[in-house]
Amino acid sequence: MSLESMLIVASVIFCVGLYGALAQRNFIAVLMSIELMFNGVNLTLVAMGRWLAPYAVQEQLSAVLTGQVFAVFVITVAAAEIALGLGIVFAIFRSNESVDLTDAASLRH
Amino acid sequence: MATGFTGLLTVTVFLPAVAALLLGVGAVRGDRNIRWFAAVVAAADLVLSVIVFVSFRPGGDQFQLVDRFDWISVETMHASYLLGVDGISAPLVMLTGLLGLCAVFVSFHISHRVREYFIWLFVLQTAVLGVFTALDFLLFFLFWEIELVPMYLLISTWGAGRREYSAMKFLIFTILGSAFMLVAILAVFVSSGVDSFNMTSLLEPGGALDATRAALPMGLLFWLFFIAFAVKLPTWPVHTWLPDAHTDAPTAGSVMLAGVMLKMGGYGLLRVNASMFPEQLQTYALPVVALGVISVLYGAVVTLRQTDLKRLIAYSSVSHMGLVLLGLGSVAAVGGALSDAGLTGAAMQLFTHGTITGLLFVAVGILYEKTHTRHIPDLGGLANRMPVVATAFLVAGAASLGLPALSGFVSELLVFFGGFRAFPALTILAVLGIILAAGYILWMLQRTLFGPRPSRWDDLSDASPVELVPVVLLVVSIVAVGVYPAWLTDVFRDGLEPIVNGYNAGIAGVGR
Amino acid sequence: MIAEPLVWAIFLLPVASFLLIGLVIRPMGASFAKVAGYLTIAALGVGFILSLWLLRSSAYHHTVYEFAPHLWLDLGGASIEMGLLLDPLTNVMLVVVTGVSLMVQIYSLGYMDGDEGFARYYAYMSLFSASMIGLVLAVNIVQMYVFWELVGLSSYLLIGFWHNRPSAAAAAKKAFIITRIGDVGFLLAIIYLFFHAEEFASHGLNALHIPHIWEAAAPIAAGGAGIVAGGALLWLCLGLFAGAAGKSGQFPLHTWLPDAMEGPTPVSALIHAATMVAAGVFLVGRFFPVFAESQAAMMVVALIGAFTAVFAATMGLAANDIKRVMAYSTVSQLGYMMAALGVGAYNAALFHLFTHAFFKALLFLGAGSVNHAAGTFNMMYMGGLRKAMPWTYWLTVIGSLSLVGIFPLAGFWSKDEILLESWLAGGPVPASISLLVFVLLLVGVLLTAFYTYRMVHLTFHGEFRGGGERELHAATAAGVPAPTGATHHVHLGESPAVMVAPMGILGFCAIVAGWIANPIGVTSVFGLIPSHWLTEYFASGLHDGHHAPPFSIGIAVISNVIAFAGIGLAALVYAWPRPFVSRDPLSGGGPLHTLLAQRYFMDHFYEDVVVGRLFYRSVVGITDWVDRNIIDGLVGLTGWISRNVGSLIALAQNGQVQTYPLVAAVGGLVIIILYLALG
Amino acid sequence: MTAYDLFLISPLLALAALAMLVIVVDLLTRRTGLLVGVSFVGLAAPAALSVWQLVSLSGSGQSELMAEGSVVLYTLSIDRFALFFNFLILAAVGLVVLVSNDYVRRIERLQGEYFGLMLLSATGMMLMVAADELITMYIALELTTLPLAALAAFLPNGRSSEAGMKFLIIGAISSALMLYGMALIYGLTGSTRLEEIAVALAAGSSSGLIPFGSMAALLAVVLLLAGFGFKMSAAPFQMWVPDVYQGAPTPMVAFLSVASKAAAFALVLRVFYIGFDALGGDWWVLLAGLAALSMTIGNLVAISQRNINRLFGYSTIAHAGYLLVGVAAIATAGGEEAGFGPSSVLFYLTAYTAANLTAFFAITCIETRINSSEIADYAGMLRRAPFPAIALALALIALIGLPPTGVFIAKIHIFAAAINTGESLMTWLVIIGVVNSVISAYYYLRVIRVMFLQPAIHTERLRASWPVNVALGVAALCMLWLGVAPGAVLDAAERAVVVLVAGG
Amino acid sequence: MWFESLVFWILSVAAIAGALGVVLVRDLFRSALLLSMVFVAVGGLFVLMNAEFLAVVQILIYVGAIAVLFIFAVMLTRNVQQGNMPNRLQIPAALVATLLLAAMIATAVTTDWTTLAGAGLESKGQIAQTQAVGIPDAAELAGAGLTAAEVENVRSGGLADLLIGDFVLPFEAVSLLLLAAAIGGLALARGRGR
Repeated sequence: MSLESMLIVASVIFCVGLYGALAQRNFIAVLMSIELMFNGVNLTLVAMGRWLAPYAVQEQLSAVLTGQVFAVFVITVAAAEIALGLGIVFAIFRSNESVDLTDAASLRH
Repeated sequence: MATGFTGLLTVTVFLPAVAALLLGVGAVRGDRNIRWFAAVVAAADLVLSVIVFVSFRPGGDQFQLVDRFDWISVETMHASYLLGVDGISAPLVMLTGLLGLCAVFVSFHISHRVREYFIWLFVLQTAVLGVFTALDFLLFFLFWEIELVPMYLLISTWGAGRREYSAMKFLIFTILGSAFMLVAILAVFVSSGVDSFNMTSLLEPGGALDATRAALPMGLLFWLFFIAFAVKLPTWPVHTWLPDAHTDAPTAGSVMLAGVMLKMGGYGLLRVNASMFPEQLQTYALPVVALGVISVLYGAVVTLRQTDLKRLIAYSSVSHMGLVLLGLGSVAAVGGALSDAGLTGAAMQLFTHGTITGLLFVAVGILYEKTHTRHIPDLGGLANRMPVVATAFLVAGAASLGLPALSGFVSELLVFFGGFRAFPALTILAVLGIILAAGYILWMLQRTLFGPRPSRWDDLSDASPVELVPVVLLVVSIVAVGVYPAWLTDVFRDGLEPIVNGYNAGIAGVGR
Repeated sequence: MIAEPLVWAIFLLPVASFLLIGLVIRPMGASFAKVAGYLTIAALGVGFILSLWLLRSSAYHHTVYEFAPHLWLDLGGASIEMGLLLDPLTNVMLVVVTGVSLMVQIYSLGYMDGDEGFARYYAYMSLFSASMIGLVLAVNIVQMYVFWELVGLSSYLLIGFWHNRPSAAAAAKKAFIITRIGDVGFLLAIIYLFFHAEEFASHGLNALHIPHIWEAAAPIAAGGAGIVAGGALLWLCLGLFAGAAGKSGQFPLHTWLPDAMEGPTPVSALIHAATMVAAGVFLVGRFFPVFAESQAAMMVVALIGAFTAVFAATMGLAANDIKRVMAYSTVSQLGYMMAALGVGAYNAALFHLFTHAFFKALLFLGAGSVNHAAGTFNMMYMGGLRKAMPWTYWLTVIGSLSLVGIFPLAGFWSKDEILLESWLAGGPVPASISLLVFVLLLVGVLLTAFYTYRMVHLTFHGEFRGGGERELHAATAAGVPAPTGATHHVHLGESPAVMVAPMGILGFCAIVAGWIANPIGVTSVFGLIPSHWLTEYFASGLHDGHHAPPFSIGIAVISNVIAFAGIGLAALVYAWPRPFVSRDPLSGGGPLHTLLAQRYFMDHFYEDVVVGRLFYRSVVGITDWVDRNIIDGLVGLTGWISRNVGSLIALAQNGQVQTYPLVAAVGGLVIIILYLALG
Repeated sequence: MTAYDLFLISPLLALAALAMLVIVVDLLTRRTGLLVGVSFVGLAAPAALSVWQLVSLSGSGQSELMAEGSVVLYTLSIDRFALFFNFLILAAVGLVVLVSNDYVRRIERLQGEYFGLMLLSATGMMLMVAADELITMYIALELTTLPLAALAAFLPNGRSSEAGMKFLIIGAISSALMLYGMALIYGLTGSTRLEEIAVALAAGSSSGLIPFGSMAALLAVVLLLAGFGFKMSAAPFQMWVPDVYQGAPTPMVAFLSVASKAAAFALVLRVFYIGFDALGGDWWVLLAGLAALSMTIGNLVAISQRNINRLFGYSTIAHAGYLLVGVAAIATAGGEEAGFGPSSVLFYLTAYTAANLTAFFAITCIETRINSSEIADYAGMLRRAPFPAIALALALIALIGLPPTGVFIAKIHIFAAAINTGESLMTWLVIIGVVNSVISAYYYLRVIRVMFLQPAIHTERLRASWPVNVALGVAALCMLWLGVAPGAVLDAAERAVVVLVAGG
Repeated sequence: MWFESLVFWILSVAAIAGALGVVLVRDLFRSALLLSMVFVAVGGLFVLMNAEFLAVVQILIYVGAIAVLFIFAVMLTRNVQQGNMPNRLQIPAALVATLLLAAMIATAVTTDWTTLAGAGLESKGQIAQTQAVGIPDAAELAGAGLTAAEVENVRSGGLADLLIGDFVLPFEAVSLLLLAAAIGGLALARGRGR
């Protein structure tokens, strides 16, 4: 369970999320994929923080947890984005009776 | 370095702009009043510009009537509002005033959006005057750019034919040229010892800009500037905007375009390329002159084919402006007291061509007002229907083909004098151009003024008194220069003296 | 003695009258037109008196007036000055110009009477006289060039005076452009001189000051500066000669002169016979010291001159337009003068220029008077005018005989001296060349005599053949445009006194100008005038002006015999045994006649082949095509490309939201890859 | 949390409070005029507080406000740089509020939310320009983006919703990428504070094998750029711009195009000039490349546009390119010239803000009346709405970079900075830049031509309420003033960027 | 140690598998369920890295979020079974994702992460410097010469202190953010202008 392995796991989740965000039709599915990306980031952050613990301990204590703090904020912001996202989902749904992103392409060229 | 604040130039330059502002806010109402208001303002500006010319003292400081204050003065950038005239610019200022008045008078017949028309005309005049008087690169470039928009609108609004295409073409060409100039100006700016846009300090001998600290190779700078000015001049092969712009512009537009705006190119060549890059100019004299001679012959040859009066004059301008390059290149043969013949010729050519082509366009404008055609085959035999216009055509044509006692001859002769010292063979080629000039001018006169007159021109009226004003003004100026040119050449030579001395000393301006 | 202002007055008076007429009288309208005439005549009259005074005071006190020139244009190194060069050549030319001009102006009062452009005519005439006087007075080569071009302009204006005639407008243009071609040579010569300005200055000379140019050309041995010599000198001379040839209609630049007859006849008399065309000769004479230093140049001048003398005369044989005949004879006579200069007969050449001015002007005025009566210039429709207009007839005969060079008329003396000097071959050119010239000139005499008789006969003898009336009918019948000068009003009768009187005066000169001005052996006019006065006077203008050779009976007899032979020949063809009726016997001459009538097809060659096909259609056409399609085409192409590249990129903007981050991600990856690849 | 901390963040608090106040006011009374009035006048508070901060800053000789035991300074730095942008943002939001006066009337309800969200977004921007710590930056970025996303979708039509959706999704994805980059930076340097990052990188970036010293740094920089590029609307992260500009409410677009762009550039300047100072040699090339790409794509595509908002979308991309030229012009020499590049960016942003606001305000005036943003419908505008038409024309001339407008000076200054670096690559970049401005002239002038030359389809005059006209006039005057007398702002810009280049 | 590794492997496999499921499964229900599984697994990994508090936050917030997502998925998707269809960008998207993954893995592997962490060792060499990311127990930390308070702080994570301490500003800002999101979301959901 080395740092690298943790980072790799994180990046896999992140990239899977990216793929989903790019390749899904359903707005909600895209939102879910974006959540995956955020989880990947969080994993990285926490891993980094943990890995830096000894150094941080020496330097100043707070930094040990900087990674976790960051993760907390990411989670919160993600929640906020979901909230707004759902609002827009409604808007989209109201205007063209579907949450399929491929239908919402009136603005182009 | 020039300092002080006389105010005369500032007034001269900005009087038209102020007038434009007054028109803009509607201080003057009614087309007729606007016309006469414009006439009065233009006349006042002519008087001012003449005062500028007269109060310039050859032999005094290099730059006189200086107006200066710091404009931008921050760590990274120093630019000043710096106006001043030297022997090169003083006559051109007067020329601008003169043609400005003519432009107004030939525009009296304009009845479509009169107010806007004169606003743009005045903005244009201020811009051109600014270019000739600005001694700070930033200011120079500012005026240089300002002039684009009014000209664009003049052509595209009050023009004829494919006016929008021509206007856009004119604009794109010029902006492209000035884009190159901008790069060069910036390079000069960042490499100038004084770290400023001040031309006068750049012009000081042993000057501010030295090749070692130049952001770009001096040669490249030279060519960047050259392209910008060559487009304006215009030089083959970047001339194609001129015929279109001329053909479709309103008369006043053509007058200003050919009369003063082409001169901005020549002025720039003298002020920048010849003054600040003497060694480069000498190094590249051959290509420069070659371009000039090509323009002379090519322009003349193509002119022979034109059937539209304005197009014809436009191409003849290409041909005549080529002589400016020839005169410029004459510095390749430096040394001796005669080095300034070519440069003086080039400078003179700017002035004389301004008046001559101005007169030609005025005449064409009047003609077009009466006949509503510029297609030469449709015309003919107009001489005894409209003797005044015919006389104008004759004088301008004769001057344009370099007939002595008219202004064109002097400048051409000087250019040839200078050019022959440097490039005999090319100069001889250029001299052959005057035969072609005789060819197309006489052909034009023959087809428009002489020969049998189509019956539909039987009841043409001659120029009205209002139209007479510009004709008289320009004819007088053409003859005055032709009969006794010294009053003009002495001023020009005074302005060119530093350059020439520099060449004679083997070092000049900033091109160390 | 004479003061400088007075000399300038000779030049400035016509200028003044030009300005007055142009700016004041013309705008006032036709009612005041007559004033223009009187004004011009007054100006020239005063000028004439002044120039006589100048000549007299210069000749009798044997003084050469030298007034310091005035600075016109300062070029730092060399300066262009305007001044007076009052050497014998100038002084005599002044008298000729003002004198002939005066006569012509008076004559024009009658001839141009009632023409709508009366004032304009006199304005142009004043302009011309002024320019011509200025040309003669010039001390600076640039100054000379200035007026050189101005006479060209006034010639242009006057040839195209009746500018509603396409032929007139075309002729004017042709005249200007062809002379311009020659002028380029002149201009290049000037530029070349300026090229040496510093060298001149080092000798304390001004490269553009004519006397200095003489000095510079003279070899050091001869006390000159020897700045220009050898090949350079030759080119200089050729440049100058090109200018001269253009103006004086020397081969191959002669084609404009016959067409120039489109102008009013007095114009032809003054400009295209007496004065302007002689300017070429004047130019070469002016720079004779320079030419004299280059044998090659002299040979060119001599041969071209002699050839032109014959060549033009042959074309004179086949011309039917009386003015064209005279035009060819003018070209031919100018050829005599050039040839004379070529063989070094400076005095003789100028002497001939002097006499020729009178009798040729007279002849043209005669033609004008004839046209006034017959309403045409075409000799085929004249004939029998002798009875109708005796004065004109006799004066024309005098002029003709003088032209042919019959003893003792003016033409004889000058032509005789030319022949004599070329025979003696004392000039700089090799004797062989000189003799060749002599032979050619004799041939010229024969031809001159022939066509002159033909002209007189067809015009005045025989029966009247209907004049302009008939001609116009014929033209309409043949469906060709009305020929120039042909009018319907034909009133056979003598012209008014105002026209005849000047002719009379000129006629008198044509008789006496020879032996009074330049008597041989004995002094004339009760010993007032020494022998060879005029030529000696001319010679005094040169440093090494050589004296005129003694009169040679032999040459005189030969030339007269040949002249009479020519007349006799012509009489055999036209008068006796079969008098001329309507068809020119020579036109049976087949191709030869066609060749002559078509002026050796040179106009055709110049205008259709060289200008039309080669230049206009090929060079101009191709260049124009390039300009429109290639150079301007590139501009269009650039715009097209930038526009379409834009819309191409816009295609990626397909509205699918996820495309956008995809592109962004790809961009990011590309950046990374580039970094890793390029380091 | 000391009182001084409150003083430090007082402008932010004031602005946030104002946002909530507006919403409350909207709940109490539905009067647009009142809302506009409250929001506009209320802006005086944050402005005044910023002035106070500026005064006390210049009072203390330091480069930024300091205090013992202050906690917010861990994540914040109140310096001239931040304050410069504070004023810029406040001015922009103020004018946009004014100009919304007519526009918001098409949203009968929720006008309070409209203004509230705008003010909240402005709060985020002000936080963003002051933040010197990654977490705070991230939060600020989101606080800027989310309200704008909401506003983009605010109009009751499909296009608006679509614009909002695109803005949200793309924003989310790019911020996720950026987050990963931040995580890497944190892992590599052990801190999220720029100063410490700089120190660590300076110590760490030894191996010259990989650019930026290590793969992590490289990836981090690229991913960060993905996030910032989205906000800067720089290629290749620009593709959302035209669509959002076309679909979203025009005043919001005006705000988006200037304020959020400015904030983003502030962010970039801070992060790269302070955080990645040690890596300067590596990243300026990257930025130069993006600059060239943005300019070219923006201008070329703009040529073929027929909708004016879309046109401005592309034009803003192009201008992001010009701005990046300034960012990339990192002074190799240091010393007096060091601040040349960044200061030129600041001035350009100011000038661009004035010009672009003028343009969008004019567009708003016209669009509010004719309900169309197709260029074709602008025919004869000079007759129908002289004031907006002339203002728009001036703005277009400015955006070409012609005098007498601020952008003219700004362009010269920014290009001068580029050439001043002495790098031949930068000189070429400048040449690309000037050629691009030539291309831009083509499509900008097309609009002027339509307005001035083509005959109007309808002839009735278009009138706007006085607040709109005032906003338009002020913006236009600023635009011209910056062209005639740029000295003051240039000076301010130079002093603002000292904190970036103090290191040298 | 082997136990930690085992747990780590199980959790990571679960997380990755779940993530793949989320994006590949056609049925929106299932993908949502899988997403929650990913969250739980990630939470487990947090615990494994002694971020218990964070793990709790993760579970709590995301469970709520997922619940909401469920509702919307049901409400707004016509055919939930086929609700999770891919668009035409699969291949490029996959390509990009793979390349980026490669870059990230390369980063993780090639970068010398010890530059800083290692820097700490000289002074506090007592900490067993392993390549492991595991729970440092009390003894380990005490051995590092930390005071009891510090040890406590490190172990039980004084997140709260930080959130109202150094990071108070983002903390306040994030509250604004939530407010903005709420306002925006409500405004949009409530239907504008009608």
